Amino acid sequence: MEALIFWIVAVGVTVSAIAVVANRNPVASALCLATSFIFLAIAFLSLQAFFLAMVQVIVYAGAVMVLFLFIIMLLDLKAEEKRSISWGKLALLIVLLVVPLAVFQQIAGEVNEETEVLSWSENQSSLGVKELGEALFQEYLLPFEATAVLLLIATIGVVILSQRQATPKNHAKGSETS
Amino acid sequence: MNWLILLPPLLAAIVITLFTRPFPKLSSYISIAACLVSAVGSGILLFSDQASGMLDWEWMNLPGLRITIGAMGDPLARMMLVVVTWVGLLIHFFSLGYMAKDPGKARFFAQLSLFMFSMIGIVLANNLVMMFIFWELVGLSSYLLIGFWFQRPAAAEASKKAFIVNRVGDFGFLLGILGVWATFGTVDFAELEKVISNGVGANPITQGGLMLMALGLFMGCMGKSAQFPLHVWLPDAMEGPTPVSALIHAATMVAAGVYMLCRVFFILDLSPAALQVIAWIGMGTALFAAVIATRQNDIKRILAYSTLSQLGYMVSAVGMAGAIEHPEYGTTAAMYHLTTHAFFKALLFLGAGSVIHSLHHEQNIWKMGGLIKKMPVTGWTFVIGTLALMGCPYITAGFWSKEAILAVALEANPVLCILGFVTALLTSFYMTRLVIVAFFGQPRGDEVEHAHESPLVMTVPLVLLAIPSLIAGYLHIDQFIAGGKVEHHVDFLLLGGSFVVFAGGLAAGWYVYWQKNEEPLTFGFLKLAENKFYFDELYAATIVRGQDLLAQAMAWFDQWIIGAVLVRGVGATAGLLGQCFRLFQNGMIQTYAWIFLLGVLLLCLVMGVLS
Amino acid sequence: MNPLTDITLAHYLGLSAILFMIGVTGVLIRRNVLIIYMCLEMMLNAANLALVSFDRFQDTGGSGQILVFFIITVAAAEVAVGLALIVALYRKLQKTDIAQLAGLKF
Amino acid sequence: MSELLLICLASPLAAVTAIAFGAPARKSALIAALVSLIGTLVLAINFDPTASGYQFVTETEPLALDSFFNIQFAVGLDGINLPLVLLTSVVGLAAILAVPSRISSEENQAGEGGYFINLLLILFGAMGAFASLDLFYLYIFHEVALIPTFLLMGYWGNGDKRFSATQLALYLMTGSLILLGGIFAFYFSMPEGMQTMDLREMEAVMDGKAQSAVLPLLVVGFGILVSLFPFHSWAPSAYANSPAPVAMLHAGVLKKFGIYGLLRLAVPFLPEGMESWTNVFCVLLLMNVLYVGLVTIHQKKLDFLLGYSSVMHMGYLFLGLFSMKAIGLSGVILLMVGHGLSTALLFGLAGEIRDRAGTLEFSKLGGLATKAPLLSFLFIIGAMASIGLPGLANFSGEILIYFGAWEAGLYWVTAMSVLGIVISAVYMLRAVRSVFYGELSPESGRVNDLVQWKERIPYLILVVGLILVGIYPKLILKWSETLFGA
Amino acid sequence: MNFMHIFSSPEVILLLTAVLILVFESVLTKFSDHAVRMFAIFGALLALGACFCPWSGALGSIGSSTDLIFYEADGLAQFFRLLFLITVIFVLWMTGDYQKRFPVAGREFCAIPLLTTVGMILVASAKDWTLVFVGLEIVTISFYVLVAYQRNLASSLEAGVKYLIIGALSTGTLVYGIAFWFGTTQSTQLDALAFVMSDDGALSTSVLLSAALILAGVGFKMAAVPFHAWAPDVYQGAPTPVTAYLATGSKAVGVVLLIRLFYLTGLGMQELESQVSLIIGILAAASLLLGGLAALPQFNLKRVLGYSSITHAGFILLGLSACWQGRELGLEAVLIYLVVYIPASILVFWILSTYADELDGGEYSAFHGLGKRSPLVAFAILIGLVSMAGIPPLGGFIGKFAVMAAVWEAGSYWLFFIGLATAVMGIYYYLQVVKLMYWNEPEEGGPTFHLSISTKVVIGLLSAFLLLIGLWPKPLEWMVGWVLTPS
Repeated sequence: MEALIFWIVAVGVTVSAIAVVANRNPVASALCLATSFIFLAIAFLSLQAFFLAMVQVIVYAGAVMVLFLFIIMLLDLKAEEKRSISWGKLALLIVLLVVPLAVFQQIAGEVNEETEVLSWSENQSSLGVKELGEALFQEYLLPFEATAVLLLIATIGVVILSQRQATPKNHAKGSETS
Repeated sequence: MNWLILLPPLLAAIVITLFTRPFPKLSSYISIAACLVSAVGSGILLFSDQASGMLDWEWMNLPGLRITIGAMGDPLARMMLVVVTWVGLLIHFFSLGYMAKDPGKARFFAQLSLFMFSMIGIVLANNLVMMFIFWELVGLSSYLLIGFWFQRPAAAEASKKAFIVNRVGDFGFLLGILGVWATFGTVDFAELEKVISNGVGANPITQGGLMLMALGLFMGCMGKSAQFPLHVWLPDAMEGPTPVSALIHAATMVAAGVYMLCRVFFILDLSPAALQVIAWIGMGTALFAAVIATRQNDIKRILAYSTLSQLGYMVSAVGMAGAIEHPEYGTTAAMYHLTTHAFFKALLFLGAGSVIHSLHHEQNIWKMGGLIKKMPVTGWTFVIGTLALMGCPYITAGFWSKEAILAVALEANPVLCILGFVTALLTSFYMTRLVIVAFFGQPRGDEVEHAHESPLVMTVPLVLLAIPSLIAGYLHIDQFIAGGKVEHHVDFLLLGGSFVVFAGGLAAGWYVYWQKNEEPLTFGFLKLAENKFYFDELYAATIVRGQDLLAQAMAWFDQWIIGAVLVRGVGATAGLLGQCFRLFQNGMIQTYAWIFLLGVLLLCLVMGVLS
Repeated sequence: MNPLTDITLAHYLGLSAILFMIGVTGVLIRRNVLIIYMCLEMMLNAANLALVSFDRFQDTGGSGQILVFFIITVAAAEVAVGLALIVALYRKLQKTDIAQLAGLKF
Repeated sequence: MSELLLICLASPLAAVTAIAFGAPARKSALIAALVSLIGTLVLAINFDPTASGYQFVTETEPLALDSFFNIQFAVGLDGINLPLVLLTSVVGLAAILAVPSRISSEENQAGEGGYFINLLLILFGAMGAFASLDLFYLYIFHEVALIPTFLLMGYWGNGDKRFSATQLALYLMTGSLILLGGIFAFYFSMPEGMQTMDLREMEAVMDGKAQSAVLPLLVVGFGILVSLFPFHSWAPSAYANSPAPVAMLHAGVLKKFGIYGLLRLAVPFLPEGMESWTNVFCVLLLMNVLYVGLVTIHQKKLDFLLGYSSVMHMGYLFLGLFSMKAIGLSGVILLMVGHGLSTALLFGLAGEIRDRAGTLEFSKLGGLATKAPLLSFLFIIGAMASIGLPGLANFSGEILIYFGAWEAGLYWVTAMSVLGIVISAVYMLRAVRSVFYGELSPESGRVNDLVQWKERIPYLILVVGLILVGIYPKLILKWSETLFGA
Repeated sequence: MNFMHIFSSPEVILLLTAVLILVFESVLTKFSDHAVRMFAIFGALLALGACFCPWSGALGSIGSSTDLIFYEADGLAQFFRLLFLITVIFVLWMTGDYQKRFPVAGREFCAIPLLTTVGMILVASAKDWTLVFVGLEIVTISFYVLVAYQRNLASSLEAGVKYLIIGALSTGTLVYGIAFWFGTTQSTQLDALAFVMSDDGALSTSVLLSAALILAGVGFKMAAVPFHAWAPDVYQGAPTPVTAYLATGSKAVGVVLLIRLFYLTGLGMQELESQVSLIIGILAAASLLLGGLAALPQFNLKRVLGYSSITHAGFILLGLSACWQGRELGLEAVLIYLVVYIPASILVFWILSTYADELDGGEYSAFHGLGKRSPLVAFAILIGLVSMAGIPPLGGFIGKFAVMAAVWEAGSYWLFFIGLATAVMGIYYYLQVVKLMYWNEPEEGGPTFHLSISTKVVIGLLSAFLLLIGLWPKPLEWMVGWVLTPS
């Protein structure tokens, strides 16, 4: 069962991710991204991270993807035009992709020596909402509160950046006195 | 005492330069007064006990090297001192007349005083470095005085040439001094003599080293006394005012080389080979210059070559001294001839000056003629001088001193002796030519018609110089120099030879030139002599040109290889590389992402992630 | 151990690596700034997957999941700001093709 | 007394501040230079040549952290740097007095301040570099002078001034940075616990191998600053194209810093290193004398000729250093002073000629001695000093260097560099011949003599210095007598 | 947990100031820009004061942690937060004149740097990856906003997008690196690696991979080659005060993180240390050469400063590469370098931002004859650039001196000579501007320079600092001693 779920997830994530890159239509890309996020959520589930799976669905597949789609619609983006392939870049890209695979092989060897096979039956002390909440609000309170600052900045930033072009004030007037 | 002799001319030079330059008359009097003080001082010194009242002044004192400005009081120095100061004094007087109307009179006298100071310094020098110091200083004053009329290109070139050629000699001289110092551990003459007589040098040295050292010292003499092959500057130096030629380039400075050789003879004596070289070079120069002198037309140049020739005699005498039984005879002969030569050559130059002065700077003998009637005093004193130079037997000083040298030559090397006689013959010939063409016969040219005798201030020194030119032979100068050790013995071979060459030269000259208006002898070899054997041209084509070409090549190398290729090349390469690196910054985000990710990849690789 | 049936940490890490590389590929070859941004999110998700799997297979007390929680939060904020920036860019220049965005160069 | 040294050092800085706040530039600069000169003269009179070590020392507290070199500000004088400090103040005064007319002109009231500020900064840097007893400050002070030199050269210079100034700055900085490496190498090669930047505490404790490793860096670093072949190409064009007072200060004073540094560091503490590298550097210094000498002969302009000639003379100084003998080293000190004075004199006068005639090309000049006798007289004195004529300061230095090198057994090197006296005579006399002798050219006709006393004084000061040291070198030698005791 | 202490800790003071500004901006609009800015500066000053309170690290007590340490105000943190606060004060100050010229900038422009500084301080004091990450992202995201702040300028927006994409890319690599760090140490604590390493000395692939990926993330912040590519464009396009903050604060964040990760927590894990030293040495060399060379043919001062900031990153890395096997000189050198580099940078950027119009955005053509047109302005640029070039007696030299000494002591002679070459190149391109200012004649009818009091004060303050510290570096010694003495 563990294996089956993993392989479904693996194929799903990979295919939809490739589709994101390969699709020329932004809307299609966005939808494929959403799909891959959902598959990832399933992967989280298979790793017994239930709360994170929910968060993944809500935040990513929900909020973030909607945001993306909304922007795509707002900007009324058309499909990208076909371009000729730069062979040099492609070769570089292949190198760029092959080397990490080799690295990965080494890491796989290392980690498999130390860890066991995935099994759901094992009673893994999984992190429930309660534990997570406790950790966040007690041990991790400081970073958590720091996140508030981050969100504040994000809010201000979005407001500033998406304001309509502010009417430039008179140059000569200098500092405003309204 | 030594300071009393040494310093007055310097003070005069300084005072004139700083204060009295606007007042030429006053300046000249100051200069003469200074010279007079020195002359009187040296006169007193001559007759006083030696070395009394000499004060050394320590110039430098470093471990292993102590240099003083001191004084030697031996007869050699005292004799030379008298010659220098008294001849100098007379020439000072003569200059009063000769330079009377020159706008640079004050400058002239300042430089003359500077020269007197330097020359006295050489004579007094009690160590090699002091000698070198004043050696350079006479070079400077000679340079300044030759270039006295610096507006004339010829004078400017001549002064430059004189200085540079002298510098070449100084180069060797300095190396010689260094060698002496390194070998014997001192530069002081007295100490050197002690060390050498004890036979211990501070450092071991090979015979070859000794020879190099001796030749180095000789090279100094070669420059200053204009010995072959560094003789080229002296004839050109005649561009200077005639009193300068008389004083510096005839009587005193050029003789300094000989004086120096006598002074360091005890060092030279260590290397017979070097002495051989000196002897041959000296005699060679004597002959060579005599040949050239027969074909010159400029009165001063003839005298200049004759000076060269006589200096060759003296140098050769020193060189030959190594090969005879009593080496001091050689040096004494050289000094003896130096002394007499100083008198009669100064006389001849001053006579020439007097002529030139009255002919408004006409120097070509073929444009003179019959001057003996216009300028009797000048003419007859000139004749006396000429006789002395030709070595007119018994009645002139030149005869005795030349005899002394020839005697040395006879003992040392018969070939050299024969060459000496040939030179004497030639001397006799060209001096006869000079006198006959310039002073006898018909006046040739307007200038001569209007010539008149020079003023008293010029003629009196002529007369005063003529006296010792005649009688100096009877003053036992050589005895004095050698400390009474010279024995005279009459060698009839020598006497006869001298008679023959004197008379032969006179007769030949008379026969060829009497009543001639232009040069009668015109065959090929003489052409060569007329052009001084093309030495100037040779040097111009080889050394000067070679040096210029080398300099040009080096300058090219410096500008283009080092300056452009290396230095600017580095800069240009950096700029080019910068341009290349800039190209990556093409503004495309994707390029930046590529750079970033390839960077990550490389980082992983370098880090050894893939072990 | 059968790699097909016995699922290990390496499997999950491999999946995460593949996802990461696909994201990298997207960043490198796509020109639409929005798609690039999506691919960047994909890379973050790959990291999340790796963290969660490390957390599952090792005894970490759940701190990995907490880290993921922070990452998701931050990513969301980043997306918001990034999209706002892209909108502002589009408003000004009517462009989303980054190849045309090379006013500052060399 | 030690405060006096600080005052001498600080007075240029004080003047800079004063000028920056609006004090009359020329007067302030003059006062500062005078204060320095008088101060250093008083110090020189009170200097006790028999005492060992440094005198008039002022120092700050050493820093607490060992790991950071124990930098400490300390100034003091001994027989080596006293002459140089004195030289600095003399040449400094002359340089400040010798203002080119276009700078002191009426329409340049504003620029004058900047000019004097920079000039004073050069003076300050040079003075500090020579007086400092800590390597760090020694280095820093030398660099202080760099930017002012650069600015003055590029703004007030002539010809290809900007390129020359840039080249100077880059070249000298490269040299300084290599020198920095040398200083680090020097510091870290000393055994643990003996590491110090303080000149007073250094001891010759390094082993031979380390010495030979450290030495080339120091020599190349300092060598670039001194224009050692083949790192000389910055110097001629920089000196030729800079305004005269800058060339006076830089060629006359600042350039000596490299030699001074080697005299301070390499000679006492790296003797074995010196010995093992003698051959290599002897070749380089011979190139300085002979090769650069020949290049000098080929120059067609007076300023470039002087520039190359000043490069050439550096070869002698290196020869003296590598002799490692008391005589040679004394000669180095003397020649540094002599060369400083004579170079400053020559550059200053060349500047005067350029200001008046508008050119320094030999082909356009000639016969100046008729039109400007005093100027010519002074120039010829300078030229004669430069070619090593006795009675002027350079001679005593040069001859001691030859003696020292000969004593050290460097026979061939000495012989070849003595050839330099011929080469230098050739080019110097050619220059004198073309500029001062001969017939008056139209350009030369524009040249007036130094009529006013304020024009004459700077050069007279230098001439007096040249003659004084030339006639009585003990004046300077007695200070360093105890230093190189046998 | 003492609430008073927490509320008076510097981070919270900054946060409150920012919030107050935002609140008042929306509620009470009658305050002038100037007043708002003064308030922001006041807040930053207050925070600066608060750093010296004994309880300035009170944030560390937040959260009932058992064995996890999130926050510690040790010497290093203290040093960097002072640095950040002083920097932000100057940045805010220079914003004033900038705002007059580009009035689109609202008052948020004053609030965001304060929040950025909160993030920086958190990074400087953090001991746990969660806090590090959040802090870093605070910095990064706020810079997205700041760089693109001038939305009416295409260049600013373009710079913003470039910064955004490359920034997000670096976040991606960083997070992936953190994941593997976590995988190895099984903890989010920074110093956990040391324990793991001391257990078994072998370097696993995942440690190396994570180190490489994290270095990439940090390298982006520092603008070190090859993660530098954004820097020149963004420096040129961003509003000048933001560029100033990027060149100083943002770079310092990278530095402090690097020190924390590999040099303080990692002391003792020699294997990794030497590996990291080598790699940092290579990065340093690349940054030095590329930055130095590419800056040579430039004609815009802001862009030159972009390239030169790459070389400064290189010098800092040079110092870090020298501290292995317990050598502290490199670390000291880096701190000194920052202390002298930042004021010089601020000085130049101050001029560039205050006279953005007059100087035409840093185009070289605007510098002709500046020495005559406005001596003081030219003097300020001179001092700033010469100090950055590392020419004595200005402070910049002390930094270079220390770094080079450290490199030499560590025996990396090749790095020394690369640093040397770069320094020479630096002199060339910095002096390029100096030449224009002093050697060229001013053009007729050029703009006049109005010197405000604050400009005069800043020029006086910073140039005096640079001069004094160059001639008398002793205070730097004190500072370094105080920072690195273990409390």
